Amino acid sequence: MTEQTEPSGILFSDEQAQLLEIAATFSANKAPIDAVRRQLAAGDAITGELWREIAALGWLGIAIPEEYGGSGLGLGEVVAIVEPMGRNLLSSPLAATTLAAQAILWGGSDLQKSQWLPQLAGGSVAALALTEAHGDWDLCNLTCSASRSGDMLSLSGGKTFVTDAAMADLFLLSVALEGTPALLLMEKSALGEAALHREVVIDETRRSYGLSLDGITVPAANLLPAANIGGALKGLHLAACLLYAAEMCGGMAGVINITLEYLKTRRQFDHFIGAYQALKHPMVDALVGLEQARSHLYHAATVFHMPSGRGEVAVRMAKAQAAAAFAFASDRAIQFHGAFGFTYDCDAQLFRRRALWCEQQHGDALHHRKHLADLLLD
Amino acid sequence: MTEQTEPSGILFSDEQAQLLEIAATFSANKAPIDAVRRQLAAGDAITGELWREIAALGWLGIAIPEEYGGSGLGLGEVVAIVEPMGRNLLSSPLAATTLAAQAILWGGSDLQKSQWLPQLAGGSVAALALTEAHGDWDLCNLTCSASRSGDMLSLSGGKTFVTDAAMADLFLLSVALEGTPALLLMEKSALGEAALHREVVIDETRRSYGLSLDGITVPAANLLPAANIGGALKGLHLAACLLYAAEMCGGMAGVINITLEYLKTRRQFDHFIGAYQALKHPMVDALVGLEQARSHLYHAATVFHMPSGRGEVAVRMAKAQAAAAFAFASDRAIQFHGAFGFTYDCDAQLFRRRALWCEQQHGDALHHRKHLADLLLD
Amino acid sequence: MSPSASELNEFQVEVAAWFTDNKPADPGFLLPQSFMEVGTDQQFEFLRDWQRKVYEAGYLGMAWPSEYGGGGRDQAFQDIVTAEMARQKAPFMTNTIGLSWAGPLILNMGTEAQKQAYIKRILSAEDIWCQGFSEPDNGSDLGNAQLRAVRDGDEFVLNGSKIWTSLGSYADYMILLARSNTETNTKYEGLSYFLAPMKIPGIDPVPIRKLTGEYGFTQTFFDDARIPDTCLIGEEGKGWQVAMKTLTFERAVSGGQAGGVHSMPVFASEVVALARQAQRDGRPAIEDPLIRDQLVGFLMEERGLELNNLRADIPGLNSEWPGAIAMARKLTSSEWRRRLNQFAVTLQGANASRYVDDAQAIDGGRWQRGYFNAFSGTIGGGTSQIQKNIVGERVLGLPKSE
Amino acid sequence: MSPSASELNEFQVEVAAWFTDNKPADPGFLLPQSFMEVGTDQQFEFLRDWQRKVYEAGYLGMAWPSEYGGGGRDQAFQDIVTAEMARQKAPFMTNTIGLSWAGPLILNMGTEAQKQAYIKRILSAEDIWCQGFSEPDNGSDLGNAQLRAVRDGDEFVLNGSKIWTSLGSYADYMILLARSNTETNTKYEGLSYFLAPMKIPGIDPVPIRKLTGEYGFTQTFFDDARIPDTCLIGEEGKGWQVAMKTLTFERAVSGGQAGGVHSMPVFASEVVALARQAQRDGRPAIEDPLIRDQLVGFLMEERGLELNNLRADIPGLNSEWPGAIAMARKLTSSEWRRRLNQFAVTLQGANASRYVDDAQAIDGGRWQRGYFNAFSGTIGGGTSQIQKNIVGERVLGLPKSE
Repeated sequence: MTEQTEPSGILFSDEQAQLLEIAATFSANKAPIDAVRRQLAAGDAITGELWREIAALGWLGIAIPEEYGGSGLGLGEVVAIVEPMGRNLLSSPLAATTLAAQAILWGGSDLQKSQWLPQLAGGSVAALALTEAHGDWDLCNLTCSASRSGDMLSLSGGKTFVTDAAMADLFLLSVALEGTPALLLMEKSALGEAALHREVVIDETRRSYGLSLDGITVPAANLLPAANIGGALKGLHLAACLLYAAEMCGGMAGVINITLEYLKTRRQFDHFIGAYQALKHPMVDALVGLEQARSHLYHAATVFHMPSGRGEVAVRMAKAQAAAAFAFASDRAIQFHGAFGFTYDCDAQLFRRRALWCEQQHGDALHHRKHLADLLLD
Repeated sequence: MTEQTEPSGILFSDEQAQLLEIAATFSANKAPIDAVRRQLAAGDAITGELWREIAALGWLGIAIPEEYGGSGLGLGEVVAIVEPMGRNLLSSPLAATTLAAQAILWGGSDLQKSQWLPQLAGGSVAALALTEAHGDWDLCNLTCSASRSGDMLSLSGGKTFVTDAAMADLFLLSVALEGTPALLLMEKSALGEAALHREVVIDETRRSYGLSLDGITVPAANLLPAANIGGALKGLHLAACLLYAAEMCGGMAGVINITLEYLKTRRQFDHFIGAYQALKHPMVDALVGLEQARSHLYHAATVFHMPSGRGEVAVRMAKAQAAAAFAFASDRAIQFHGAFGFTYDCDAQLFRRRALWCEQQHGDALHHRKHLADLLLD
Repeated sequence: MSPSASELNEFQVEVAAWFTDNKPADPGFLLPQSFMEVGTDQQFEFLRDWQRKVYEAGYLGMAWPSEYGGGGRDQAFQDIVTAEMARQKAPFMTNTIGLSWAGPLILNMGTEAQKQAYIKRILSAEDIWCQGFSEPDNGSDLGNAQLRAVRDGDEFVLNGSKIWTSLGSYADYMILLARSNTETNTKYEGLSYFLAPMKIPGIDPVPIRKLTGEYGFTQTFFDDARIPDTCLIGEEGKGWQVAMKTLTFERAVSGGQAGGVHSMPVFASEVVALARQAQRDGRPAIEDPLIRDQLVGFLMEERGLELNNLRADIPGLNSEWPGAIAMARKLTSSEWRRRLNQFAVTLQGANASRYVDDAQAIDGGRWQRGYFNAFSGTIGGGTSQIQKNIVGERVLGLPKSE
Repeated sequence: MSPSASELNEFQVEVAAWFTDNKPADPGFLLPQSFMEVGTDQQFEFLRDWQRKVYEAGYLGMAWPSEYGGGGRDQAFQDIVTAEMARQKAPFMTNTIGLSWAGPLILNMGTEAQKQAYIKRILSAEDIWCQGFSEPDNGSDLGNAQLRAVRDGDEFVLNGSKIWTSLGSYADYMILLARSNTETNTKYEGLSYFLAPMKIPGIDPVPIRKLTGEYGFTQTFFDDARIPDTCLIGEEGKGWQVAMKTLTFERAVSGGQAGGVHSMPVFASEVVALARQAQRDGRPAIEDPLIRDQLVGFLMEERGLELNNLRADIPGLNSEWPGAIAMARKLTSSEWRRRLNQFAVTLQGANASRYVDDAQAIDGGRWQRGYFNAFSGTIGGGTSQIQKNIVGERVLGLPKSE
């Protein structure tokens, strides 16, 4: 139905297929729903043991070149593991660590690359400190700042939604430096006791922190030397959108699945409730929404690195579609579980909360559609 | 659920109640669906006989003061007859004639009033020539113009969607005169042979004409002398919206009704198809949409003449809600009639066409909601 | 004789003044939005005290018979009070089951002794009531109730459990639908309906945690609980008819409720205010044309629902599908509320990710919690899907869905 | 052996050139958008000639066996042709029932004689085929077919009528589901399936007028029409199984169709172009933020559906609900088309009120007519409501709706 097929519409490599299958089994085994629920009350989003298993599988280095200890694949392969993790609500710093590594790859010095990429590939945790209290999804809107004093930078301001900060060995931080955006690396040791405070967020599988930069100093050498940090921030934003789209597609499959289970086993008025069209047909709508979201996702994974704005269009479509469809599927999941859906014990709410987090971070559907309008219609 | 009840929320007088009841019986008797269908192929939208009956009932003078031969009631009472006519797809120049009379009342000279209002109350037909090819719903956007030469005005330009023009004795015409909007009255006799051409419009119950003004001259005394013609045009626009909202509410009730009839009598797979939730639930949505539209409508009829913008808000809400709900109800009516719905013989299409006409004249839902945003949010 | 307009106007002024003077100050903790959200002793006691105060001022049950503790006045007075409570956003009347369902039911079908025993104490909140219809395996299918009530002389012995009991931890009485006979032709024939005491041996309400993370209702276990047969309302074995009658009160198809606000209203204007405050893309959300359009949609729908209530009283404007507005009210208002809250969450941009108790949550996270709690309206008391069946069948006359 | 990439690339170039050179010029009258919209002799003859030309060039039925008139080549070649036809917006292949449903069915289950008799003439459009499934009283309920086929020696005598027969006035053959036995346990057992000639005594197709105002299909009356029993396909009494097989072709669940474009595609980009041209509120519609958002929505959905088709071929990305994309394709594409056309109408502002044949109608009124015609997709071949049942039951495994 589009004007012409794109030769590179969706490429899905053997590596991706294998990773997807392995990650699906891994996530199902390591993150059954009772394990996810146990972890809700824990201090970190993931146990140290499980994180080390993930590192041991090499998944933190998928998109890191072999010379730095990675597998030399790309974000498309990361998508293939993030999706099944999302299906099982497995929460971890994998995406943040991957994205921080990408930023270092794109904009870091040789020294930074050789210092950090092997560590990140090996299990060190990175946290992204990019968002600020104003919540602007344009990562170049920065009120946090850095000022030079000799070889050091003095930081000020605050970051929010810094996930897994308490586990982090390294922070990737955006600040305004002499009026223009800058990215810098900050080691955990630079933080004082009170720099982090836990935030209460809607997705209880996540651990989010506010980060106060006031009084922190870091060596100026920690700055990423890339000429176009604005461009890098946008790339980081789009890459984050890609991985969120993957997480949401997984989540949709998960929530559709638990809802189907309920509709097939719950009886009312002498019928399995899944026989009622009032429930059956919206489940089909949810499925149709997921199928499109997955197609957008793997297309975005295919063309992400292509020049000429095609990647941007594909990623924004993927995130917008996934957000809208996941919102629908998880909202209906609560409703269709009836009174049980209203309880904390019903897993539908876990997915709905996840959907809200994923939609609202890095731009909701409305935001991305507005950008798409400018990209496609002007 | 709103912050405070409005004391004048909905007033429904005994006169309105009586008119509504009489008009409902009249429309059902005089415009059964086979009569409506016979009229589709006729030259005019309504037979002369039926039009004379309407005039004899005094309905053309409802909103005309008694001194000019009318009943001295208001547009709220006209709403009560337009709604049931809409329910039966009865098409006539009643609304246009009523609106023309209102314009003369608001902005005409004493002479114009005494000349025309008794005629319009008595059965003369008026046509509104307000819209132009650019289709702008702002009636002050005028490319048609009049220029003075002595006591006469020379007209130029073209009007479109002039309904029932072939029946009209009088045209109410908007033109730019020396750069500002003017309204003038033009008698049928001013038209040359070729001035009117029939337009093919989506609502086949209507007769729409293009009107070429080139070469026509009318006496300058035909101008409405009111100081603020821009204001009068806006008032005319809102009054037209009110009557369209009434017509649409009636149409919705009509189309819901024929669809229910089908759903209660058509069997498939050993069930009346109305038992299927896939059809039943959207019918409830249609009903809910109609109920809200009717409430907005009679509220708008109540507050239409109130100052301070309340009437404008109410009318825009009524038209926007009616348009959206009628679009839904009539679209679903085609679908739910199944293969029969795809035929010309099924009445669902007549209502769908009517809904499209009524929505697109004088502003669609999007247009009115945009104005409402400015009225309510700034 | 109906009260005169001037009498009502005078009363309105008096009522407005009373609520202005007596409406409680912010208690310093978050109040629930309806009786279904009461989760802590602190909330419960605050609300019970407030209801008693309103009753003692003469502003509750005003149209109920004075011999049982009501006001014996015209309904119009109560309606004025209820509207004023809503307008001033005074806290709601927490004994909702008693005031709106059990009370009218007892007045309608109860024995003289039952009326004497219960009505006044419902109004004063001395007795809190809860509802025992749903069971773990029969959510919407009331006719399938399995909780056993076995007659033993002039007592019934209760075994089984009820679920989704709002105020279950606090209630003194429950309106209870139970199965007193298992040997009947249809499932509807074996049911009996009781006004059952809760604070007796063998009844154990266990709190259930809500999707918001808070507690709000219970599963109520019955283990050889014994109640006298004077607790029956309606005849033994005719409980289904009593339950159906109760639903006409619950769904506000029948009048006769004691009055008062029963859930904290949400106004679209509050979301407009939120849109002025919340930032999206570095600008106030209210500047975004798509946000504006959606705000207008909610304002229109709110106005339409409000106008519906006015129009429902005008017979000439309800001739074709009479009852449509009343029958659809629960469906339309609960779905509107869910969508409005959901929209209010998402328009907050990145900050929508915060939840209640986060220091930086906009409006304290009320919209996030409000969205989750709004499912109580679209699920409880018959899901929206079931409501659509009801409207489709009873209003539009469509054949029953099987 | 599969063709090599370079072979296919070369073929692509050749095909593109052929269609560029041979695609017919604008005939000067409005062409229909699919075989269901063919309403005049002029349209029919133009389209039949074009199909024959394509076939004679070797571009139709390329993967069908060469012994029956097909090309005997790899399906990849036909797919290239089909895609190129769509890309160049060449007119569609009008013998759709023959090419896509009857032909594959005959190849799959027909006798050698039937293959010899029909296949080549389907491709060349010498024989036009139509479908006789629906009856006036059994729209979607095929199993309830009432048209009688009574055996009389080696003939069957047909009485009754079929409805919604596209191309009914032009067809030479009909795939016909009829009741050959009324004394069976279930309604499905008494059916037989025929390849029935149309141009015989006793068969009378009567045109039906569509909601667009045009003619496009017929009700076909059978009055003691006699056909030989060699017209049976599948066994006598096993017609239901053959019909179900046919539906797998109709719903594109099974492959084996002859190829070619079967309806004129509609592109969201055409609506974008319309939005640039159409005025709303005195400005190009495309400047309105709400119009823009909806355009983006349609572009996204179009891309998603297109990408679905690509992803459907990748097993690793279809493991959980395999078949979902194929089973939902009719539903998603037909509903998209209806909504897109409807939106295209309404964005035209006041000028949306014009219809086909109005001199000032934008794009000749194609969007208005397109919207009405789009219901053929959401109604014909199983309504969208039935499609949702199918997807819900067969893909999601939900219990059957009763």
